[in-house]
Amino acid sequence: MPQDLTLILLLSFPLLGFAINGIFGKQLPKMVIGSIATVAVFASFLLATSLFSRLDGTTIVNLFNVLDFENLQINASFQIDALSIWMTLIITGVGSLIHLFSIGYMSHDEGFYKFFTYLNLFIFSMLILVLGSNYFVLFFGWEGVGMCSYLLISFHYNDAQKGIANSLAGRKAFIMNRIGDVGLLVALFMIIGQFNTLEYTKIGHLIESNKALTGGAMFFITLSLFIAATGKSAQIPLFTWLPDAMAGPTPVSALIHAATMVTAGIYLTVRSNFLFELAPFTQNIILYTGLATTLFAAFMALRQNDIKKVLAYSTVSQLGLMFVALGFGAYTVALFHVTTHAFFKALLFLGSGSVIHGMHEEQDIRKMGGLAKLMPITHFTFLIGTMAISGIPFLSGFFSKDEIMAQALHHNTFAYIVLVIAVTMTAVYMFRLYFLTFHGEFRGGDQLKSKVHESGPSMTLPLIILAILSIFGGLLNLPGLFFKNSAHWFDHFLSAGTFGLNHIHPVHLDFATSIQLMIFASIVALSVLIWAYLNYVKKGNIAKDDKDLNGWERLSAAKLFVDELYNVLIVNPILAISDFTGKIIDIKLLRNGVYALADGVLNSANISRKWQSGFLSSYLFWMVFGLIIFVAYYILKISVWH
Amino acid sequence: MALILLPLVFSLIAWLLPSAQTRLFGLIGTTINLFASLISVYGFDAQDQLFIDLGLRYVHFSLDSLSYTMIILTNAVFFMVYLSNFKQEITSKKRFSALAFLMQFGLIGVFSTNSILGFYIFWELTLLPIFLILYWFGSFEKPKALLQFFLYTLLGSLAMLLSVIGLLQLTNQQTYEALLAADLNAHGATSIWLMGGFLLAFAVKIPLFPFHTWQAETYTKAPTAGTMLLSAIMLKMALFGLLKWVLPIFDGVATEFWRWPIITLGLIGVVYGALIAIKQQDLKTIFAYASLSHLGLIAAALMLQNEITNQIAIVQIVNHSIVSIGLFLAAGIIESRLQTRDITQLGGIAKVAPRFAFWFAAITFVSLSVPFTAGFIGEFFLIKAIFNAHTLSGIIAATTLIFGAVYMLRAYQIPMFGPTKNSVFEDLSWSEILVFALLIIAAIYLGLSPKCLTDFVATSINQPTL
Amino acid sequence: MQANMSIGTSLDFFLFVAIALFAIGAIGAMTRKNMIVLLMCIELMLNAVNLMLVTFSTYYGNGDAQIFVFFTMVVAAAEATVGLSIIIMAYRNLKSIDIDMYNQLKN
Amino acid sequence: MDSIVILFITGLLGLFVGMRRQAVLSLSISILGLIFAGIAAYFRGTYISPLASYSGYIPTPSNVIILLCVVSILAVLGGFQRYKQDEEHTGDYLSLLLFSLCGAIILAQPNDMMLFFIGLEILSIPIYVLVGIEKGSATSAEAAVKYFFTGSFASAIILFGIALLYGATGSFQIIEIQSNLAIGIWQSPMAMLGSLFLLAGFVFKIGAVPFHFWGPDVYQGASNAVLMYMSTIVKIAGIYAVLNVFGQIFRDSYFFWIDLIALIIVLSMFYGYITAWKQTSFKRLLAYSSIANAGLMLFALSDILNSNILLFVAAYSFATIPLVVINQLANPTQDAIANWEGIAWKNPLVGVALVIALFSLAGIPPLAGFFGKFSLLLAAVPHLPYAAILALVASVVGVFVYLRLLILALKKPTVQTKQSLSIEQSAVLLLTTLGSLSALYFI
Repeated sequence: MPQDLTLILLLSFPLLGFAINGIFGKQLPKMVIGSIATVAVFASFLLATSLFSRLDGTTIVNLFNVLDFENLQINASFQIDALSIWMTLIITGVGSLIHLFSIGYMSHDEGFYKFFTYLNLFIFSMLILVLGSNYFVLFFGWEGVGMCSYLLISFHYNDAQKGIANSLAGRKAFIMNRIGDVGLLVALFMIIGQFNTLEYTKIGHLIESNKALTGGAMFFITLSLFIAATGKSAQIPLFTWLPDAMAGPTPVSALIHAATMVTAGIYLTVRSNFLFELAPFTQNIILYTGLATTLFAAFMALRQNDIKKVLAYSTVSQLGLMFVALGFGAYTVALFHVTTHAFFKALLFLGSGSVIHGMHEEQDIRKMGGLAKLMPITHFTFLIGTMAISGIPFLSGFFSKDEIMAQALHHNTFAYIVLVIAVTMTAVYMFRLYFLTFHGEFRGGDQLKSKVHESGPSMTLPLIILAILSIFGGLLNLPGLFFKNSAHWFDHFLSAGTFGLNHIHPVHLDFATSIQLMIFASIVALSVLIWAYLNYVKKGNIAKDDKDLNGWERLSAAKLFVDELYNVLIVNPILAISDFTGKIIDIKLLRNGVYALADGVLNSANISRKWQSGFLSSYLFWMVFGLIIFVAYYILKISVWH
Repeated sequence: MALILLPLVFSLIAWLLPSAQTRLFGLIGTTINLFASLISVYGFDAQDQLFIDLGLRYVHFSLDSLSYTMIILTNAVFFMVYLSNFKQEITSKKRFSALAFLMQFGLIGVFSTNSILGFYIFWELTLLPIFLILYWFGSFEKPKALLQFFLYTLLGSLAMLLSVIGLLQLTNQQTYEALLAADLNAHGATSIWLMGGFLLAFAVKIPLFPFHTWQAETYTKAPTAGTMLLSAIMLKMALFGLLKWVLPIFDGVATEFWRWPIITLGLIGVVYGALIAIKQQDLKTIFAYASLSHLGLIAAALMLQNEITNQIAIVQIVNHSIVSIGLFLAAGIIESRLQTRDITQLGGIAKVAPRFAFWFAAITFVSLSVPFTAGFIGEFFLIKAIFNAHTLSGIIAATTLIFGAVYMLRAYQIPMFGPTKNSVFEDLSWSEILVFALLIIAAIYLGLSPKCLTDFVATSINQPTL
Repeated sequence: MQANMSIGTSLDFFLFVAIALFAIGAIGAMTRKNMIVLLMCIELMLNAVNLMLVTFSTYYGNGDAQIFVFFTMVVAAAEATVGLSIIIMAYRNLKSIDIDMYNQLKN
Repeated sequence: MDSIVILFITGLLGLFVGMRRQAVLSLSISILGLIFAGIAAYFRGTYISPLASYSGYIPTPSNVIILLCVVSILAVLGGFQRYKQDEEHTGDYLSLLLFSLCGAIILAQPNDMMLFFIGLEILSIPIYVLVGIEKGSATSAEAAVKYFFTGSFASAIILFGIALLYGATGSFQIIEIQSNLAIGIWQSPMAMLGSLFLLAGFVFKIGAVPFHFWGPDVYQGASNAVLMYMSTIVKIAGIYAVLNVFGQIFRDSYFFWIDLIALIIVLSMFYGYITAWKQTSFKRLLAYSSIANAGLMLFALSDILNSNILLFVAAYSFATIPLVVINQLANPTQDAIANWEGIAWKNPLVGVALVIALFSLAGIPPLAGFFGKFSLLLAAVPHLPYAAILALVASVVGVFVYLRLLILALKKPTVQTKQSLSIEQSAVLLLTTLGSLSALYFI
């Protein structure tokens, strides 16, 4: 099967699923709906693997021409190269697992068919995003996934008490993404202004051909691109929507807000690496934004008690980590972490989903505990996920994180220190979460305890697969000290197959330094593990109530008051201005001004009508007066004349 | 010929027909008009230009691809209006049908006339029916609100009349081609004033920032059908006039003089309308200010006289017609079912009317110009044009994306998802669903291949690229 | 237009008299309240003009002004008849010929 | 000339036939006379007026007469309902009407000041009488009194102006006066004063500020039937007199008086339209709107050659007469705008005619009123640009006046009451409406 046909099929399967479920979903039984959606995604996964196996260089597939002006051509065309296909693999692979999971998870929901319709639509938009061969198509997907995420976050809109809150969370996400989109829009305009094209490869060649163009223009372009990235990938300052987005069903959080959509920002940056390479200053901005995000998010996660909130903040923090890598120009490293993160974060979210499902929609870890015995598979997989993310040696997270640390150590010691702190915090809150959830006494009350159950196979199977991936994901990109010849496979794979990256190679530390690094990291992680075990299991500490939190804890629990800050600084002023313009300027000033003018003119009739007194003699008098005026005019005119 | 005169004939028929058949006749008539225009455009080559002479001294007609586009838009809008209001009692009134057809006649005249006076005549001709429609079927407590609409429109029209007279005196020409040939730059200041007259008329109709206050009030008081007609097609007359007549004719000194003032007003409108819409409570008011915001953008972009931008502006004009029909239809549906448009009185409709919730959401996203809809193409390129002309203005214009999301989602979520206030809500009827479906299909088609439209109008938009 | 010198310089006096008469008539028309008097005042104005016309006609030495005078007299007579009849009708209605009584028609 | 004769003879005939006390008979006779007069004028279309040799002369002598006849026919038909009420006088009224029409025709086409003055009086005196035909009513009498005294006062002024002109130029022949003035005499005080006095008289006749006072009162006092006639014919004849006499004679002193004209125009339009807003009586409202329209007509003076005054006055008459006819239906006894409420719903023809007439008066295209205004302004803008702008601003107010009337008349009544039209009334409404609608084809 030729590549272009494969690609078209790959794109059309999710669309097909979307169409079928959207139109006939009401009539179909749930089993059919679920399997249609899952099969659709899985089919594209298989097609993606076939493309992956036949991958050579960059292939462009042009579908049709959207707009055609003499100085600007815009095509709906797609690009097959290592980067796009790798992203496709992640999206469809993890995606199909999550679809499978959702069949069980959503089984009691009346919006079942709608859920899968949206999910397929999302997969489709996401594929458009990563497969597009130019920024315009990418923008299509970019906004499309935003829309889907809105729909899915506010999915439970008719929930009795949380309904409006859910849809407001969706709105918040949409608006914040829109802010990012404006950044992307501006970037696109400037790119068109600079290069008169939006095709990645063309732009890349143009840049290659004349190295001259750098500096200001590039800085602004990349900056706007990065603003867009902060919107989608929940970086400071636009990260507050992601925790709220947990209002959506848990599979959604797993798919959109952990594995795929939020990594679009990283994808965008990697895709435009040739631009960023010309704008070192932007890279610094990225670096420090990433650092700040990863640090603060990790801190906020420390004292969250909602199982999903913890994971959400950890996602923000991990994304920050990736941006740090991007800041160092280590694109493949960032993508490596994207991959492993997709595995273990999806695993964690699904695990939490399984927990929530078993706990009958209870999300507060203060009500949990001792679930290890009640849901063993969930417990075991969750443990793997936790260890992976907190960098326990030889699990996937360990390697990917270690690469980033290595970059930091090589370029910028300060960054390294910050990262160490952040990573430590990650381990802390993750183990806190794990132990509080699965060990100790069950705190949810007996009648709930009796109802807690392990989830069915359709939910546990994806957990197991993801757990395996989280364990062995690191093998993709083993550092040099393991068997030399095929080390850093992932780096080479991407660099070889992606435009621009073949010029840029992440540094690989020498043997001694990297082994020291790994040992240090392992020590940190393991010590945290032990400390957490002693603290939460042996001592049996449990999460405190909000009232008896001490200073820093309260700060962490209150998320550093960022939302409140935004409300005071941005939201309320805008609302006030809106009120003012709407009520004062528009109504009072303009509209009533018009009325006043009209009335003024028309009411002058009351004066003018007095002239008509009704007395004949006055009429005659005025006629004579008129004559006198005429004569006066005559005299005046003559005097002017001469 | 028949294309132009059919609506007039139908108007007379509708007047003479007994009221019983009016409703059906209206639908049939608009359908016939629509198909007539489609058929005649089928045999029309975008390159050439049809001249039609009715033997009048001051009024000539000529059809080029731009006129055709607008005429088809007009007929489609009227068809939609009839279809969507088919169940409302307004369409059963013979007065309404007669006036609507008369208005259609006027609009088609505006879009197809070839003489400047003819443009003015038809422009004014559309005023008479809309006035009567607003008066008879609107809910104006005091004539003041109705007269405000007229005060504005008349001031604008008379300014335009002065300019028309001045133009005729200055050039002794009245046909479009001759006026294009005439060089007005020689007259310097005079041409600036003449253009000002036209611009005033257009600024009232579009509307631009300080002249917009009639809009919200009229929209809210007007019957839904009237609001649709106003916002979906009447306002477009001004944009059409700007694009077809004023900018090409006054190309040069006058345009240079007015370009940035108008763009500024347009952009003020963009932000101002959006800001106000955020806190409004009446659905129709929100949509009114939204259209203030959207049309300001189009007007601003048109002033740039950029060929690409003009072609895209057509796409955006069509898109705005689609959006405004859809949104006002939704508002009308809510009003006709619940007798209120105040979103603080609404909530939880989505539970009882899932179909309505879906279609309303769809049209909302179209108005948010998400990808795969015409609005996406439109806003993308219009903002791009402004951005290229002046960076800061472009960024200001781009804020419409953000604010748009804010107020549109608010307008959608509170009635649909809010705490349940309305437990009974009769779901959509077939005609309403049909309208929504047609609108969405059109929007998506244009969003995926705007090419078909831009290429079609490209030939009749011959303006120097800035 | 050769001037007839027979009355040459004294032309002005005639004109002054005529204009004075006209002014008197006008002022009277403005000030007096009795309709009959009003009618007389207007007749006075007309006749002032007649005097003026005659003066000019002798000044220019051509007669058509004098013919005009006859027309004016006829017209004046016609006006007088109509005017008197109107006054009578008005008197029938309001039993008064005081012009100030007639001010029902006003804003 | 011969149409005058026809009319005069018909008038005399009408007086005798009037003895027979058969309203319809007198009506048909006078209508026939009018038609014949019109036809005669039509066939005399080639008739060269002694003025015709002059550049700047309006080369449409016969059209004016035809228009006058047509408008009189409409007025007679529209007012017949009233005339036939007192059988014994129907003939007299119609004859008076015809006689004054003779005056109007003379006034529109004089070549001699004597003739002009005679025409003026022949036009006015019968109308003095007609205004007072409501013998019973005090207001009618008052109107007659006011019209008579102001009118004769004005004719005295005109006469004075004529005398002064004669003094300056030594002739009554318009041609001679003009040629004499042309060689510079026009700068002599006597000639200038003469021109101003003459102008005053004209302004009085067409009823523009500041000589408008008779208008509202007389209109209100006069019965609708007479109003139809006087509000149109007097204006038409008046404005033609202005153009053919004043405009011709003082062509060379154009720049002397044109500013004064501009002032009069602007004042009349603003005063007329603004004052009309607060009126409660339809006739008064019509009077004030006619004041404004008189101002508008004067634009023709700014460029006599190119301005199509005929179209304007025709449109004006075709819009005014149906409105007065409708007022007859709305206000059979008293006279209040309030009674217009819902009148449009009483009868479809009335509704259509009313809408068309009002929008035509308001100058909304494509109705005749718009083209009248348009053609005037088209010619006037180069000469009086600022006056034109102000005039348009004023006409916005005017539109509001008419819209207020329209809104009232279109208000849907709770109980539908039908009102039947007499045959001649419906004929008038139909003809005028068609006239206003078909303007697009006549320009």
